[in-house]
Amino acid sequence: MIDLARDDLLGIYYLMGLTRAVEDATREMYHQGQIQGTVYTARGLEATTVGAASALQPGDVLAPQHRDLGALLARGITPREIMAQWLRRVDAPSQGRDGQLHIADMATRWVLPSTGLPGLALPVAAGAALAMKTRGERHVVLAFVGDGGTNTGDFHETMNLAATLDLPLICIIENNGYAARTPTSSQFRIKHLADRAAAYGIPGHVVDGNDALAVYEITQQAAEIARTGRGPSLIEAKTYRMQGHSAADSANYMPPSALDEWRQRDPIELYARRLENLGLLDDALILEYGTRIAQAVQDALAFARNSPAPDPATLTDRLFAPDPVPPTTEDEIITAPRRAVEREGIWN
Amino acid sequence: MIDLARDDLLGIYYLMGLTRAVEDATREMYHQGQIQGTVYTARGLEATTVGAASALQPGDVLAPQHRDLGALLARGITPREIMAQWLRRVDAPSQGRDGQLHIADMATRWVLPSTGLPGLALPVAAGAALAMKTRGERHVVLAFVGDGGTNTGDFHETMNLAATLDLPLICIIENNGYAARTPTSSQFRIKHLADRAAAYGIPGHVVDGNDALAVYEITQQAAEIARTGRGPSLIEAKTYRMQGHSAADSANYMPPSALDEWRQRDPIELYARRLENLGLLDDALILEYGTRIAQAVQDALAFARNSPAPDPATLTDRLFAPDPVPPTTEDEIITAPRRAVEREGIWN
Amino acid sequence: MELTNGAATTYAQAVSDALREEMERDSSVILMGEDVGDRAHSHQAITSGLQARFGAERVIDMPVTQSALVGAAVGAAICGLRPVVDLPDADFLSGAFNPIVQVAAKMHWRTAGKLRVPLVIRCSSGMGAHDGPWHSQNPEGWFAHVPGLKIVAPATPYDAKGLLKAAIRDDNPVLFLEHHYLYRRLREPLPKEEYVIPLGRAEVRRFGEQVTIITYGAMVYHALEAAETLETEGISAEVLDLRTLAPLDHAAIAESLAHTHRALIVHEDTLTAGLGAEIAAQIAEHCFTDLRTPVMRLAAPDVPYPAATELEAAYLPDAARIAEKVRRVLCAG
Amino acid sequence: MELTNGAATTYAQAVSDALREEMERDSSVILMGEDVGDRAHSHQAITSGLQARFGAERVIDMPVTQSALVGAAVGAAICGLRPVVDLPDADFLSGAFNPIVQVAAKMHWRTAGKLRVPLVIRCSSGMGAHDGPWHSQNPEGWFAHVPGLKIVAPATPYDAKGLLKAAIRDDNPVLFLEHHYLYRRLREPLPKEEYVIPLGRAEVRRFGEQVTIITYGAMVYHALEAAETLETEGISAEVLDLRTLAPLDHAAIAESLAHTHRALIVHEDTLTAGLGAEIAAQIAEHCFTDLRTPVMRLAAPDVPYPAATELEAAYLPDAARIAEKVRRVLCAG
Ligand SMILES: Cc1ncc(C[n+]2csc(CCOP(=O)(O)OP(=O)(O)O)c2C)c(N)n1
Ligand SMILES: Cc1ncc(C[n+]2csc(CCOP(=O)(O)OP(=O)(O)O)c2C)c(N)n1
Ligand SMILES: [Mg+2]
Ligand SMILES: [Mg+2]
Repeated sequence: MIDLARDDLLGIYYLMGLTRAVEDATREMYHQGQIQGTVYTARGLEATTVGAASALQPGDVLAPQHRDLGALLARGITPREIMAQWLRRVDAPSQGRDGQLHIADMATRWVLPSTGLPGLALPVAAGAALAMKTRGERHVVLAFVGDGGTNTGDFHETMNLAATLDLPLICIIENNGYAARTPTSSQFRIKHLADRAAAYGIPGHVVDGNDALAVYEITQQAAEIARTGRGPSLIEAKTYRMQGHSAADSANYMPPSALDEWRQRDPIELYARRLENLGLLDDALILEYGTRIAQAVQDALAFARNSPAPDPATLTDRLFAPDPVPPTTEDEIITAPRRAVEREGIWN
Repeated sequence: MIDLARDDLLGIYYLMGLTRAVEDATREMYHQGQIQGTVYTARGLEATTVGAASALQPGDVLAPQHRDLGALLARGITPREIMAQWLRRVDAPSQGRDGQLHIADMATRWVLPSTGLPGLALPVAAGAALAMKTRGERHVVLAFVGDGGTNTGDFHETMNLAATLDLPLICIIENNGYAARTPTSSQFRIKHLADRAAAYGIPGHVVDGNDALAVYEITQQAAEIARTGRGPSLIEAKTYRMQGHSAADSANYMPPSALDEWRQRDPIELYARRLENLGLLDDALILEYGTRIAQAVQDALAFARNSPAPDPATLTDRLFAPDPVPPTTEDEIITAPRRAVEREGIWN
Repeated sequence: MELTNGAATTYAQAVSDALREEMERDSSVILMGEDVGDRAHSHQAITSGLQARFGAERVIDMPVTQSALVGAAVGAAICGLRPVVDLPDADFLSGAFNPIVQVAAKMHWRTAGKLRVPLVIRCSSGMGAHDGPWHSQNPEGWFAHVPGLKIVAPATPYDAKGLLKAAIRDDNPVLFLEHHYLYRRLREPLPKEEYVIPLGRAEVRRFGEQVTIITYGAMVYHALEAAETLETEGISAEVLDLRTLAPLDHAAIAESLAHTHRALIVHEDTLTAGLGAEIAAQIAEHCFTDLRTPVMRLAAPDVPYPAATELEAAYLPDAARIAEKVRRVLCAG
Repeated sequence: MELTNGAATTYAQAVSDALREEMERDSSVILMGEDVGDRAHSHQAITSGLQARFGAERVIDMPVTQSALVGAAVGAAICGLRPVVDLPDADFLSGAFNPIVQVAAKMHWRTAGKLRVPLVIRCSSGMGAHDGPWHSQNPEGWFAHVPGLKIVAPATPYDAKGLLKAAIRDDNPVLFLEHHYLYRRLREPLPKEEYVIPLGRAEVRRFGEQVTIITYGAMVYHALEAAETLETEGISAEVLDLRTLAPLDHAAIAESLAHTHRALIVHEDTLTAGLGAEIAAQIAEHCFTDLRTPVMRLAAPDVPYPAATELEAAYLPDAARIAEKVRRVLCAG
């Protein structure tokens, strides 16, 4: 079985549990009126987000979308940062300017920030992959997109561009059954979104999105292809959004039977059974992880609540990056010889 | 063999010849400095444009792109209109405001005008198909797109939308080997653009774009599917742009061997041989058509040259369509009771 | 004319009523959008019930798109339907910039009047979502410059209903900017009888003598509050609600300036090259002799829309800042 | 400083030289675009030879896209490259509105300065193509309103080179609007030594006393011609070339107005809510006491760019119309 050591396997377990606990706490805060705006969570998607992002190496870039907390945590973004971001405090990665999971760190954890517009993160991810290729680095970019997002023009343009230029890009489609309230049946006519790979001449895979190790493994394979200059892959993780679109969504349009069915296949439960079967997890360890996770969440909440609000006086700071150091001193900058421009007969 | 009578078969021959003659005359005028701006012609594409558009019935809509003169002529746009449009005269369909083959007539010939941006005509075409479906009409829309255009987001969004809503849309990809100076090998990784149909769950066909009857037949079949509510089709016509991108393009990047090869497969020659084999065409008839075509072109040129330039005083006319007849007379329009709006506590 | 007896109508309901009435009146009116059907639409439930009433052929759920939704609506409009496109957030107009600007707005002019595009794009704009840089933008600054587009921004339930009806009946593309913040916060009794408010006419919301506050949307209420405060200081401010942002009602602006001689323009959208610039430029050129003090603008600063409440409060004009700026207008010159 | 001996450089060549020199200086500078490689690029042959020199990894041919070309450049810029995107026509910016406005322009602010987007989008804008509504647009009216973007529009070969170098070295997204009409019509001798012109500074092209004509791009030459005509009538006009359109050089405008007391703003782009509106609004507010007559604007009328030569001539400002409008500025007030 795959190249993961015991600690790595348990690490995935921890991250999936942490993802769910952070999300549960976030929704609770939302329902208590402590969070402004829209809260997207992803109960049921933990295997996809954590499994895929665990296949990344240092220097590889993650381009998540709005629901990919698991991938952020796997990349090393901390619960403290997440909670401060939800509360829009000054210690949040975007210091209260931006919200949701729009978190950036290209210095040590290589995360591109998602935007509020589905699909638009994909060309940016491809550009990161282009930079790697241009510099001859053996890194890859892992981008997520939703089933809904695959219908956008940016998805198509990006996948075609990545394929044509052999960019090291892995695109994971989180097929979670819905785009907001629209079921997949009203979004496209095909059975497998992975079949869209045929439009670009790249490998397409369908994977059980509730099986963390299956997602890990296929991502790993795609990463190997990308790293060796053979271009992008498209992976469709079949999974289910076990909640409404946002924390404000009653989800009354989702059939209870489907919810029940998917609950039987809860990715965290499935993964725990698997680790138990491998003899890696037992009740004591489950309890221990539960405690560590609860502590991490409590610590994050306390951190975020203690963090001050951003200072309104800073509102207009840093619109632009500072001017580069002028390459020549001021008096070396010459002025155009005003009348030297040959413009005679210009209008004829 | 297909449902075309002798006259229809000869009509296609006439239209293909007329297309080439009008284009030749246009390029000549361009090189004599009589036409401003960019001139796109399509030597080699006559079978695709005329063949496909000949499958349309009255009330069906054509959505051509910049190079589809053959389809316009097949739809009944006259050489006079075309030439007046190239010269931007007041008798041109767009009265000198717009140029190129951007010609509109939704009253009797059902042509949507293309825009200067590849891909952008496709959603508009889908919208026309949506209107047909909404009104329960058994009409179809025939849209053209280039090999380059299939890489745009609008292509993808439109095909997916049309598939999902079962719209009566037929999309013909004119794979003519190039997007401007970019060969297909630098545009996408796949062999057949028709394979993109798999991304939408719709029929995809490859057809010899230099065989007018093959193009006619496959378009006809797709139209039948569309007319009976079974949605869109994607047809890739393999052909070759036997000239540069525009009349100004020296085409020095196009391999002479490829040009030679395709010249052997000139669509007009191929079709003439076919009609001859069927006993429908002989040298006398070829001469007769040649004369009629030459006369039509001369007549069009004379017409266009005699047409006045647009009057600059009309420049700002008709930006907006006139206000609709007010549904209530002026004094029936009441004024909001200014203070009645409950806005107490609005800012809390 | 009789007002409805008692039951006041919210801004959201007024929009909903206009849609229903126009769909009843004219079978060529259709709705298109993501989640526009009866799946408990989140967007203020404005289109709820319309699919059940008018069928899935006229209330059409669309897949997520960036450009094709609007592009398809343009095509349907050319072919004789009157599509109303539903975009939950005005921010998403950026993805449809191409079909709006390059196709819809140019169609009538470039075909020398042959084709018409009777299209309405409805979206909620402005503050209220508290969702940061992609969910509260005011898009009028992107589009006011585009010849061939009309832009409407109602401030009251009465106007929302009457202007939406006019927009649907108009044979041109219209951006209809509903205000997110006002959907459920305003109520007023609406006439039982049908009414339509012509596009292109501003409305004086409060008469005054010394300065005109020119604004629209939710800022109308801040301006009214500011005017009340200023009244206690003996300053008489007129509040002009533009209602239609393109084409602008220059006559109403000039008429007001002719007696107040001073102007402050207020908008939620950012300052530089925003709609206020055009109004100020018009005033500066055409009301020059009327003007006693410089025409000024109050708008959001030139940065993206912020997420944190504390930043948002600093970002948006409010009654206090409007009043303060009016005082500056009066002293200047 | 020594000027090149004799051989004058065209505007197109100046752009080309700037690209080559910057690519030599800094290996992180890359070019991306359709037909940007060595296949006899049609777009004024500006990038010709660069692929042979710097390789296909740094001069990258891209498939036709609407949004992804710019989106990908943003990603590459974030990762430390300095991409220069080549769009043959400024009109095509409309298809990339989303990545420019929603991604590139907001990135630095919204990440609180963590990420930078050192990106240049070069395109040819304005008259000269004679190709109607989609090949001669001036895009500054779409983008001047967008916080976080810089916009540059050089009028001379000297400026084109120096400003493009500054744009490439700038750590922010810059729209670089080359002027189609000027590519091959202007020549001037350029210094042999390297020079860089800082963004954000206007330049007085002609000194004058009674009125300032504020303009940029090809209109600079019409303005100069108008000023020459006016001189024969005893009217002394100053011509201010903005060079950078965002951020505007307010100081230079105010300085000029302080002695001329009158202003006419001229641009090729359409009038309403165009860049001229912002300039007029600024002047109206900040130069109020300096102004003797109303600030006026001369621009294209509010319709799409026309195809026919006769309509085009009526559409664009020219020296005669500028002179006429200056006379009106002088009489007004
Ligand atoms: C252009 C645009 N349309 C709609 C929305 C609203 N919206 C936000 S997330 C979302 C759903 C996208 O669905 P999918 O891609 O399947 O991702 P999921 O939310 O299921 O993870 C929608 C419609 C938006 N933000 N932007
Ligand atoms: C957004 C955009 N990019 C580039 C162009 C320039 N352009 C005009 S036609 C064309 C070629 C399109 O190629 P294809 O779709 O294959 O059509 P073809 O010209 O071969 O018929 C290009 C690149 C444009 N008009 N718009
Ligand atoms: Mg989904
Ligand atoms: Mg082609």
